[in-house]
Parts: sequence; structure tokens; C-alpha cells
Amino acid sequence: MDTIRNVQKKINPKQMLSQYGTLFGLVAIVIIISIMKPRFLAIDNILNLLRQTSINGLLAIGMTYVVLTGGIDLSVGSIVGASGMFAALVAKSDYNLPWYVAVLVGFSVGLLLGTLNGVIVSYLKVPAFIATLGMLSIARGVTYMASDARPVPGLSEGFLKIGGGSIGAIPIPVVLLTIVLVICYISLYKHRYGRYVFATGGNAMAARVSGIKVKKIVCSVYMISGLLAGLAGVILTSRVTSGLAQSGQNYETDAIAAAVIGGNSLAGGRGRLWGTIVGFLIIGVMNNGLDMMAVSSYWQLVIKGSIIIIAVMLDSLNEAKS
Amino acid sequence: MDTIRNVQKKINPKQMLSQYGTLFGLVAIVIIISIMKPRFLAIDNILNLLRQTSINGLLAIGMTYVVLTGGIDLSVGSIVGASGMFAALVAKSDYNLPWYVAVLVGFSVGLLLGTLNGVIVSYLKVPAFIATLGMLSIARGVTYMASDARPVPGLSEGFLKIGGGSIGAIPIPVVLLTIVLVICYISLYKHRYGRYVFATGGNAMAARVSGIKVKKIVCSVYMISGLLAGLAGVILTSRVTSGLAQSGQNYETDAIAAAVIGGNSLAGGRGRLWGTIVGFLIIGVMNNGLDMMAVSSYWQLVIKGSIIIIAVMLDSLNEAKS
Amino acid sequence: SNSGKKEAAESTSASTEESTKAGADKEGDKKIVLGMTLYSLKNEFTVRLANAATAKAEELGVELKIYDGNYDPSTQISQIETMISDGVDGIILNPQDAEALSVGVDKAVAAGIPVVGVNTRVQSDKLTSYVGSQDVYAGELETQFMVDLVGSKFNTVIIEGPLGQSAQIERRQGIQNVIDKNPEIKVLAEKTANWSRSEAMTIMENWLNAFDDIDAVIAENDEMALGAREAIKAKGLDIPVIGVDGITDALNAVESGEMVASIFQDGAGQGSKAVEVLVNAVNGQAVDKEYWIDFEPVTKDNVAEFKLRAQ
Amino acid sequence: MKHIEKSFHSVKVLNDIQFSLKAGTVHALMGENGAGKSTMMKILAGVYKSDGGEIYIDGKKVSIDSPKDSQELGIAMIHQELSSIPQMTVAENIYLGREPGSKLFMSYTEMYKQTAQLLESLHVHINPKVKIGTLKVADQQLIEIAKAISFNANIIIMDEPTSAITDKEVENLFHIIRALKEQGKGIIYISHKMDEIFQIADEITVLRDGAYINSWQAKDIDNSILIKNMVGRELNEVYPKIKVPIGETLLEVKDFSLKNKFENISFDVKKGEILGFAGLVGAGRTEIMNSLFGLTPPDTGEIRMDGKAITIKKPQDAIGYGIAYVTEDRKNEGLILQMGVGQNITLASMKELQKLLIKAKEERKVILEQIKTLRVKVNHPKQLASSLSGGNQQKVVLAKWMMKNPRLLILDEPTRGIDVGAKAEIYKLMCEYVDKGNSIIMISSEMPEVMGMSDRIIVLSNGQFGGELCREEFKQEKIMSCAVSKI
Ligand SMILES: Nc1ncnc2c1ncn2[C@@H]1O[C@H](COP(=O)(O)OP(=O)(O)OP(=O)(O)O)[C@@H](O)[C@H]1O
Ligand SMILES: Nc1ncnc2c1ncn2[C@@H]1O[C@H](COP(=O)(O)OP(=O)(O)OP(=O)(O)O)[C@@H](O)[C@H]1O
Ligand SMILES: [Mg+2]
Ligand SMILES: [Mg+2]
Repeated sequence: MDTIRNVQKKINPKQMLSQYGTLFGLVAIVIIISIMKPRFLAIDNILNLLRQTSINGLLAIGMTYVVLTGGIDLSVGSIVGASGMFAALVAKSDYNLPWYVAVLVGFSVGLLLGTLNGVIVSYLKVPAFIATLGMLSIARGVTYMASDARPVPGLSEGFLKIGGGSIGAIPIPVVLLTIVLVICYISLYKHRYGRYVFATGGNAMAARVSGIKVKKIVCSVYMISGLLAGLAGVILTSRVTSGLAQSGQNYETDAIAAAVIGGNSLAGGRGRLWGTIVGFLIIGVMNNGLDMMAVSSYWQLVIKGSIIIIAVMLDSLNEAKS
Repeated sequence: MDTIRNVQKKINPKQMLSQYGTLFGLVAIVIIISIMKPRFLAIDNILNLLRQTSINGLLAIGMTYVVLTGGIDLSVGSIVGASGMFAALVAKSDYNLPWYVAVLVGFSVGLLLGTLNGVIVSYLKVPAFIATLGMLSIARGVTYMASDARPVPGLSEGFLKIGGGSIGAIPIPVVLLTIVLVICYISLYKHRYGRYVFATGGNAMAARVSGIKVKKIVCSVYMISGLLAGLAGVILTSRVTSGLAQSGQNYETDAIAAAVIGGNSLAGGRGRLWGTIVGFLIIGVMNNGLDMMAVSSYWQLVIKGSIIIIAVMLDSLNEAKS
Repeated sequence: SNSGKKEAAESTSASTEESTKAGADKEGDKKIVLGMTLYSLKNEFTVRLANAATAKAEELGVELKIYDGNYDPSTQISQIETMISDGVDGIILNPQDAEALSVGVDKAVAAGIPVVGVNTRVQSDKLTSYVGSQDVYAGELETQFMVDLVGSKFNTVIIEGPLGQSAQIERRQGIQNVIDKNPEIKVLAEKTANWSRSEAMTIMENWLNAFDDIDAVIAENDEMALGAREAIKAKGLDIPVIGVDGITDALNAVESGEMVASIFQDGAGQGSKAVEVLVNAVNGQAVDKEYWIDFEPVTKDNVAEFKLRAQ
Repeated sequence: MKHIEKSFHSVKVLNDIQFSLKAGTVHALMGENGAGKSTMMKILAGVYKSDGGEIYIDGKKVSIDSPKDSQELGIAMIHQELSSIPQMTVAENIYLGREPGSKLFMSYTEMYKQTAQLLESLHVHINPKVKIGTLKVADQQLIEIAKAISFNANIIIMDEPTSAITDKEVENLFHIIRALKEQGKGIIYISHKMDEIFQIADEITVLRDGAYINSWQAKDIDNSILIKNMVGRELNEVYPKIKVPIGETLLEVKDFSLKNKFENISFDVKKGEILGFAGLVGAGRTEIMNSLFGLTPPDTGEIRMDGKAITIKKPQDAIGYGIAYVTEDRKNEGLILQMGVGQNITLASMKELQKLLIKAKEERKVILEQIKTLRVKVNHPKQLASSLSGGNQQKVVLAKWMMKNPRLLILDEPTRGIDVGAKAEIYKLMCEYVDKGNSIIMISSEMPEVMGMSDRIIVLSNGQFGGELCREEFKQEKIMSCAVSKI
């Protein structure tokens, strides 16, 4: 009998294109911008771009977990706001607390809100869209209350380093993003946990039958998303040197967009971390590049919208065939 | 042989609760608000509430079609803005054109943008989230360009009637919403088109095998959503008596929320029109009631978020058991 | 139309003698490049400011790149970073948030680039100059106007800008200052309408159904005042409404008596002055720390003059 | 298991059931579609919780609250509905939930090695690194079997493990089962294929309508008694093939080719004829029908109907020409699971049921008619298709197409998972149907079925024409030799 069918996939240019469609898209965008504005490629601009992107990057990574399970987290923007605000309230230089206390507070707020999301989605069975939409509203309301909608400036030196400082030439937010990426890569691809996340999103019933605690997995991805949003909130607050009640507003859109551009299906079970990286880089490069070229803000809207669609189109056209 | 057991369902309180959970939620909210603020139930406030709700109502109905096929339309807010703006540009009283010309322009813009969405999703196979997110950006950009972000006031008398006028005591937007609801009810439940929409969302492959033109159906729901957003844009513009470039911003959130609160699954194939009605009424009642009670902005956020989650929780807890 | 901005970005023509003088760098013929970030380009007021700045830049023969901050302070910081790495000669800053953008000023100044603030304050002593107004004053003006109009005892509702934005905080502060002086003013309700006309209209409709005794409506900008005015008109009532900015629609409404007044903010004046000051600073001339182009009340009596200025 | 009870939405589906399994035996669980077999086994596997009753293992009372509990008690189950994660590889699926490796990191190398060994030992030739979703239903089922065996459990539940595989693989499976028996494991075997039951089972228990009927030693009972206990009445003949005069050619397919799927396939089907398609798993039968129906148009080839050339580019074209297609994968291609049974039945006939608006009364009438004719076991026409037992789901798909009165009905594995009683009814319907001058193409991997029902059989081998047999020549060995002729 014919032994092993479909043995090794041969590398084939068409397949490459379909697998790495958005990556080619990213490269194309970079090339076009560099030609039109050579300074785009200057080291300091690249670092600058990466620093700007790191916040959306963190959110997009958290979103990737959520999306892999077939969920969505609309509350990340508000969690950024809440955790950043509470961190700021603690980081005021008058209190003389070490920087990490504020960071811990920010983390805890993110984790707490994420856990609430997770519990509401997995145990109370509220659809993720509604649960996190509710949380979007609640967390923002709490942030306003905590600050009476006023900025909280005067943060301690140590705390301000997180968003503004560098290690060598590399901005600290970029360092943090890299560390998070490595940990997430391991958890998704080298540890069982990742298998369970994929399995839960792919076929929750089958996962359950295989003995996976599906509810725990679902709950955990919102916790991860919340925690990373907490980190993003801390970085953002440090970067803008004050707690701002409205910060993070609408950040969820870019985070979800990055995950979806990267090829993570909102239906769950299908996705890839490197795709998310490509996704948030496309968004970051677009924002930075169009500003560098001083494109008018109305045209920016049209161009960004078109690029997102086109970048994904290649990918989709091919994928859909299989 | 007894093929069909219990042909008539017995009415069973637990099942009622699960079927009509959100409806009970709505009734509960109405009762609570009326007790705290008896004027809430005054006829003119009810009409007022309905007039305010009609715009989100139209968008939520369009969204219901999209969601039933398993899609999402993030661009409705921008389509409201674009169609309203182009209608306003034509409705300027200097031009002396009859009111329906402007209305037709608004409709056409909505239909055109909706068709673009539909083609990109169904034929170019871009995930709905990305396609309509791109359109959100593009349509808004075009609207700003058309108006240079300036209001377009001075609209003709006839045009202003659409949003501001009444037939008898009933505001025209409410009349329009009712007509749309009737037509949509028929199309979804009395015409085969509705079956095809449900089937496409439930299992596109099986629908295709059954001879349904799945791509056309998918395309059509975005056209409907766009058209209804066009109508909403015309009403909104007429209501605020001028074309405003930023109008409709973030309206997609409430529209999707209404559809999902109403029990329409974002995964497609499962939903109900009356659920959507309950959904947009819950949102409308909340907004109106909390304003009536002069609840502070911060608390409004927290309360709204919580109500949305709780309203859906009852529904979900029961549904999930099956 | 918006073509003005585009032209400015690509502007190559040096039109008048004066501009060549001002635009030319000392060492060579290199053109001065300025960057300007506004908290938003999506409302009439900032567009007016940006257009005036563009026109002035053209007149002076300098290049002006305009960035839209999208109501997000961190976007504006990013844009300042982008301008720094792009090597602009000077920056005009119209910040979304007074506290947050101070770090942007620090960065620019550290890179040796002068920054001129315009229209909204920024919490920094490193600004080369500030051209604009104080939002607290606008809040005081409009509330005082109401006191003068209806007396020191009345019930009011307040429609606020996006919570936490500097303009909202300061204008609200100004309103409060006057209320504190007139303890018989009662605030029935207040809520944000996010600078939006349609949101304000909805909120006002709800309040009109909830309260019978609203004597005055104080809105933190004109868009929202106009929305409230629509709701009041639709109910067949006549409650005085006041707003801030002096946008075209509001001036028309003041003229026709629909709004009792607006507080005019000379965006165009601020925009062109800011460019002028910055070009001078780049060219090494001495400039003042502050140029006040402050709020002025517009009433039916003086509206004609403002309509001319708003062109 | 004693006194097991279970209800769904206040409809009782298991009522005071008892069941016992001895080590080292195969115990067959029999019953009509919807009798409650799968439900009972899912209780044992921890998927559902029973409403009442006790479970004892090795004499000790146990409580099973989750699949994990069940696994830890040494129970493994092959589920009737394929329960794999399509986007994951074969190995990942098999070891899902118990990935090899250290506590911190799992080891892919180890996982692929173990999978390869496992598949090797079971004589299943599938690459462990291939994504399950790209495999055919049959291969997926083999993987499920392999997975259940890999648990090394003491109790293995097999819920219709052979519904998608052909005789060759079935034989292989029986080999494995006998080996497991020798190791002292207990196996619960559910199947609607009567011949299998008598080949493999030691004991037989019958359920009917959620109630326990009786248990026997397999050697003490014969086919007809078993069937009578299952369906509650006499059933004389399973294959009620009646002689129908064969008319002129209805449809002709010429030189059909689709790259990598099939090559140069030509056949015709006449009025009043049932044309059987046989072949091994993956022979390309399904692909040909997909092409004929317009789902995946062929690269080359032509179709003639009533002698006239026609083009079919999409399913609507085929339906327009009076062709209907019951696909092999009812869950993915047949049913809209979250739709009601009734709406599923009329889905393909909405045009006929609508004038200006849908004729609701008439629709209800035809739905009830179809439910009755095909004996679909439902509580209510609005009951969701997802809540039906597998066999009843199949009947719903059949009903959908039957009511369109097509001229040519293509049936791909039409009785997969259907109980004997219902099978006989479907065969009867097929006969009545061709008697009216219509034609049927039937793909089946069940030898007795193809031979029992077809007037003519076309055998495919590896995507190519393997042979054609007329009724007089039907013989299992002959079909098999044609089926392997092009490999
Ligand atoms: N999740 C569910 N919700 C409602 N009813 C269900 C559910 N699962 C099963 N049922 C009902 O329970 C009964 C028993 O179903 P079960 O799947 O156990 O039958 P079965 O004996 O395995 O049939 P088959 O041979 O067709 O697989 C059926 O009437 C079915 O409709
Ligand atoms: N989803 C798929 N992806 C890749 N190859 C496939 C897929 N489905 C089928 N094939 C290949 O197509 C060929 C024919 O498969 P097909 O399903 O038509 O066989 P069949 O004779 O109908 O088998 P069965 O008896 O299982 O229905 C096989 O070589 C198989 O490997
Ligand atoms: Mg079963
Ligand atoms: Mg097949």
C-alpha cells in the first residue's frame, strides 16, 4: 500500500506567498516608505518606531492568546488606562516609594481586571464581546473616579525610567516587549499550555473530551491579556510622565487589528505569534512612516485603511483556497 | 410509531427565562428606572427615547444580518458619517433641491460603501473584521476630505423634517424604524432570503451544497447594513440640522452590542430579530434613564457596563447548558 | 478645502521678498522646516488654527508639516519624536494634555529644537514661547455672562468636553470659579458629550424631560451648545445657551439669537502668530515668553466683527 | 453501571439503564438511532453527568465528573462524532492533554516518535506531522482509534468506530481488538453493522428508546432476534431490492479528470437504475461526485443529460438539472446544525415553498410528511439538528433531498451510522424512488450494501477506473481485486 501520504511539504513559491503574505506586505511597505523618505531607516527612527509600537505590541500579544481561543478582549484600552492610573497614584514622588511598588500595583490592577473578564467569560458564560465591552466601560468609569478625571503628574524618577529610559541604545519598552515575546513564544510553542490554547479555540468540545480544563484555559487567556495591558499601562503612564484618565482609549482596535492582520482567525484555533508581530509592525510602520512623510491626516485615514485591507487580501485569497 | 413526541411545547418557567432572559432584563430595568424617576414613563419621554434610539436601532438591525452570517461590520459608524455628510452637501437650502434628492444621495453612499464591504469580504475573502475596519478608516477619511472637518449647516426645510418632524405624535425616525423592522422581519422570517442568511452563517459549506449562492448572500448582508447606515446617517444629519464630519464615530460599538445582547451569536447562524430590538432598547433605556436620573458621568460608565453584562448573563447561563 | 495643508507640505514657491528673507537660513539657502502637532485635526476649530498657520508659513516661505494627534497624548509624543528624528528646525505644540506633553517639550529642547506652545497650555518652563489663551478664563467668561444675563440665582446644566482633557478640566474649573462666587447657582446635572453636537442633543433632550426648571445651559464648546440648542428648540422652549470657540455655526446662531453668546477664541490669530514667533526664534531673534490672544465674548452686538475675523 | 438516568431539557433519554462489562471481552451495545447508546457512553467517559444511578469499576463505586476523571479510571473512548482539532497535527491530537516531555517543556521529537511508533504498530500509514483537518474522514477516524488505544486504558469504548472506514481497515481494527482482549481489556463496541457485531462481540446489550431491553451472550442469539429486539418488530428483509425496468441513459459522464484526484473517469447511469460506486478509502469516489455536482468543477470532461451536453459549474446548476447530492460528511456539508430539523429539511426547496412569501402552512405540512416517511426521531420539528442522534441527522439530510424529487440522486455513504431498521427503510425508499423512473448513484464502503442494492457497480482504484460489474457478477473478491488493480 502507499505508505505515508502527504509526506513532506515541498517549498513552493505560491505556498510561500500564501504563508507569508502579510510579511511580504510589511517588507513592501518598508521599502516604499524608505524610498520616499530615506531617513525612515535611520537607526534613531527605527528605535523610535519600536518604542512607539511597544505598547500596541504588548496588547496585541495578549490579544493573540484571547483570539486563539476564539474570544476577543475589547477592554484592553480601558485596562491600560486603569492600571496606568493606579500605578501613577502610587508612583507620585511625594510618597518616596520604590518604582517597583507602582509597577506591581499596575500589574495587579491589570491582572485583576483580566481575571474578572476571564471569570465572566468562562464561568458565567457571557460572550466575550459583551463581557469585555462591559469591562471597557466599567474600568474606564473606575479610572475616572480614582482620579476625578484629572491628570496625576509628579511621578518618581525611577518610575519615569520605564517608559523613557534606555538600556544601551535600546529603549526599555522595547526590551520589555522582547522579553514578553520570548516568554510568550515559549508558552505557546514549547509548553503544553500553548497546545491547550490552540485546542480550546479549535474545538472546545474535543479539547474537553481530551481532559483539558477548557474553562481554566479560557479564563487564563484573559488574565494574560489583562496582565500585559497592565504592563502596557505602566509603560504608557511612565512615557507620558503622568497618569491620564483617558489614556488607552480605543487601543483595543489596533491590538485586535494587529492580531487579525497577523493571520489569527477570530473564530479561534488558527494563528501564529510571528503573525501578530508582523501585524503590529505593519501598524507601527504605517503610523510612523505616514507621519514622516507628513501625509495629511485625512489621507492617512484612507491610506491606512487601504493598506490594512490589501495586506490581508493576499493572505486571505490564498488561504481560502485550501 | 410515535415519531413526534410532545408536539406542543409546554410552557415551562425555566425555559421561558432562558428564552426571554434579556427581555426580562429590559423589563426589570424599565421598572427600576420608573420607580426612581416616574417621569421616565411620560409619553413624551418615551417618544423621545424612541427617537434617540432609532439611529442605533437601524444600525443594529443591519448588524443583525451581518452577524447572522458570522461577519461583523465595524464601518457602520463611518458610513453614517459619510452618507450624512454627502446628503448634507446636497441638502443645502441654497441649492433648492427637493428633500428626496439628498436622501437618495445618502442612501447611495451607504449602499455603495456597504457593497464595497460586501465585495471585499465575500469575493476577495478578506476577514470581515479587517475589511470593515479598513472601511471605517477610509470612509471617515473621505468624509473629512469632503467637508474639511467643517460643519455643513443651512439644510433645506424639507430635509430637516426627516429627523425632526413627526407624523401625528410619532417622530418620523420612529416611523422609519418601524417600517424597516417590518420589512426586515418579513425578509428574515417570511421570505427564503432569511433562511439563506441563517444557513450561510450556520454552515456555509452545507448551504453551498444545498444550492445557496453563499457569496451573494454574504455580500448582500453588508449591502443591507450599509444601506441602513445610510438611512441612519440621513436621519442623524437631519436631526442635528447640519452635516458633521465626525458624526457616527464609535456607533458601531453600540450597534454590535445591541445585536449581541439580543442573543445573536457572533459566530453566526444563531440569532433573532426581536432579540436585537430588546438589545437596542436596553441600550436606549439605559442612556435615557441614567441621564434622567442625572447620574454622574463616571457612574454611568460603571452602571452601563454592569447592566450589559448582567442582562446577557441570565441568557447565557441557561443557553450554555444545552 | 484641505489642499492648503498639502500645498504647505510640499510648498516650493517662495512668493514675496520678505519671505525669502525670513525663510532663508543664515548659512545657506536651506529652507526652514517646522513641525506642528495638534491634538486633533478633526474639528473646525483646530482646522482653522492649522490653516492659518499654514498660510502664515507660506507667506514666510518656510515649510510646515502638520501632524494630527488624534486626541491621544502618546501619539503626540510619538510625533514629536518623529519630528526630532526628521530634523525639523522648530516645533509648534498644541497639546491634548498639559502634563503629558511636557516630556515631549523636554525631548525637543534636549535635541536643541525650540518649541512654541499654541492654544492649549503645556506644563513646562522650557517652552520658547506660548501663544494662546487660558481655558479657565473661557469658563469664567461664559458663566459670568450667564450671571449677567439671568441673575445670580438660576438652575443650570453643564455639558462637558471629553473627561480628563486639559480644555475640559480648565473650562470646568473656570465655570466652577464663578459658581463658587454665586452660591445660588444650582447645577442640576452635568455630563460629557465629548465635544459632539449629536451627543449633546441627546443628553439635553433627556434633561429637558427630567427637569422642568432649567434656566441656563453652559456648554464647554460651541458644538455641544448647538446640539443643546437644537433639543431646546425642538421642545418649543427658550432656554439661554452659551458655548466656547466661536465656530461659524455658533456665530450664525448668536446672530440669529439662537445662542445668547459664544466665547470667541481666535484660532486663526493664534496659529499665524505661533508660526511667526517660532520662525523668529529659529532665526535667533528674541521672542517674548507669552503672547496672549485671549478669549473674547461674542454677543449679538459685536458678532459681525467676529464673523469677519473668522473668515 | 446501574440505574443510569439522563434527561435533556426535561426529555428523558436514559431511563434506569444497567450494563456490565467483563475484562477480556467485547460487549456490543445495540439499539436504534437515538436509543441512547452514545449518551450512556458519554456518561461513562465523563462528558455528561448522569442524573441518577451508580457506576462501579472493579467492584468499587466511582464518580465521574469530568473526562479527566474518566481517563484516570482507565477509560478511553472513540467518539462517534469526530472530535479532533482540525488545525493541529496528528501527533498533537493524539497526545492532546498528555504531551510527552518534562514538566516545563514538552518534547515534540518525543511526541512524533511515539506517534510514529503507535501508528506503525496499528498498521496505519499516516504522517504524524500532517494537520488533521487536511485528512479525509476515514483517516481521521483511524487517528481517533489510534488515540483511544494509546491511552493503554482498561476500558475502551468504541462508538461506531468503523462508520467511515472500509473493510480492509475494519479487519485491521478487529485484529487490534482481539489483541486488546487478550491483554484482558474490556471493550464496549457500538455499531450498526450487524455482520461486525457477530464477528467480534462476546456479549450484546440492547437499548430501545432509552430503556434497557436485555443482554445476551453473542453465541446465544441470532440476527433476526437481535433486530427484533432493537426495532421492536419483525423485519423480514434488509435489502428489499425490487426489479425495476432499466430505461434509457439519463446521465453520461465522459473523461472526467481533476489533477491529483482522479483521471479519465467515464460512466453513465440509466433511468430506473441504482449505480453503485465501490473502492478503497481515498479512491476518489467522493471527489468525482463533488465535481459532478459543481462543488469542485473538473479540469476536463463533459456531462450529458438526456443526450444533451450540459455544463455544471456550481451546485445550483446541478440542482437545476434535477441532481441532488447527499454528501458523506453530514456535519460539515449536510446540516446546518444550529437550525431546526424542519428548516434543514426544506432548505433546498425554499423556491418551491414560496410565492410572495413563504407558505408557512404548506412548509409545516411537508416537513411533518418527511419526518414521518423517514421516521426521523424528533421531539418537535423545531428541535435543533445538532441535538439529534447521528442516524437521525442522516435521515434529515436525506429528507432534504428526497422532497425535491430529483431525477438523479447521488448518495455518498447514505447509511453511515444508520440503524438496521432505518437502513431497511432507506433502501425501500431508494427502490420506490427509482421505480418512478429516477436514477441513483450510491457510493458505499459497505460491501453488503453496494452488492445488495446496486444494479451495476463501478469500482475505482486510486483515482482511476478499476472495473465495472453487472449484478450477476457481484462478488466481494472480484470487487476487491478491481479496487486494488491500479495501486
Ligand atoms: N445534547 C443533547 N441535547 C438534547 N437531546 C439530546 C442531546 N444529545 C442526545 N440527545 C437525544 O438523546 C437521545 C439519545 O441520543 P444518542 O446520541 O445517545 O443516541 P444513539 O443511541 O447514540 O443513536 P445513534 O445510533 O444514532 O448514534 C436522542 O433522542 C437525542 O435526540
Ligand atoms: N481535504 C483533503 N485534502 C487533501 N487531500 C484530500 C482531501 N480529501 C481527499 N483527499 C484526497 O483525495 C483523494 C480521493 O478522496 P475521496 O474522498 O474522493 O475518496 P473516496 O473514494 O470517496 O473515499 P471514502 O471512501 O473515504 O469516501 C485521496 O487521495 C485523498 O487523499
Ligand atoms: Mg450514537
Ligand atoms: Mg468518500
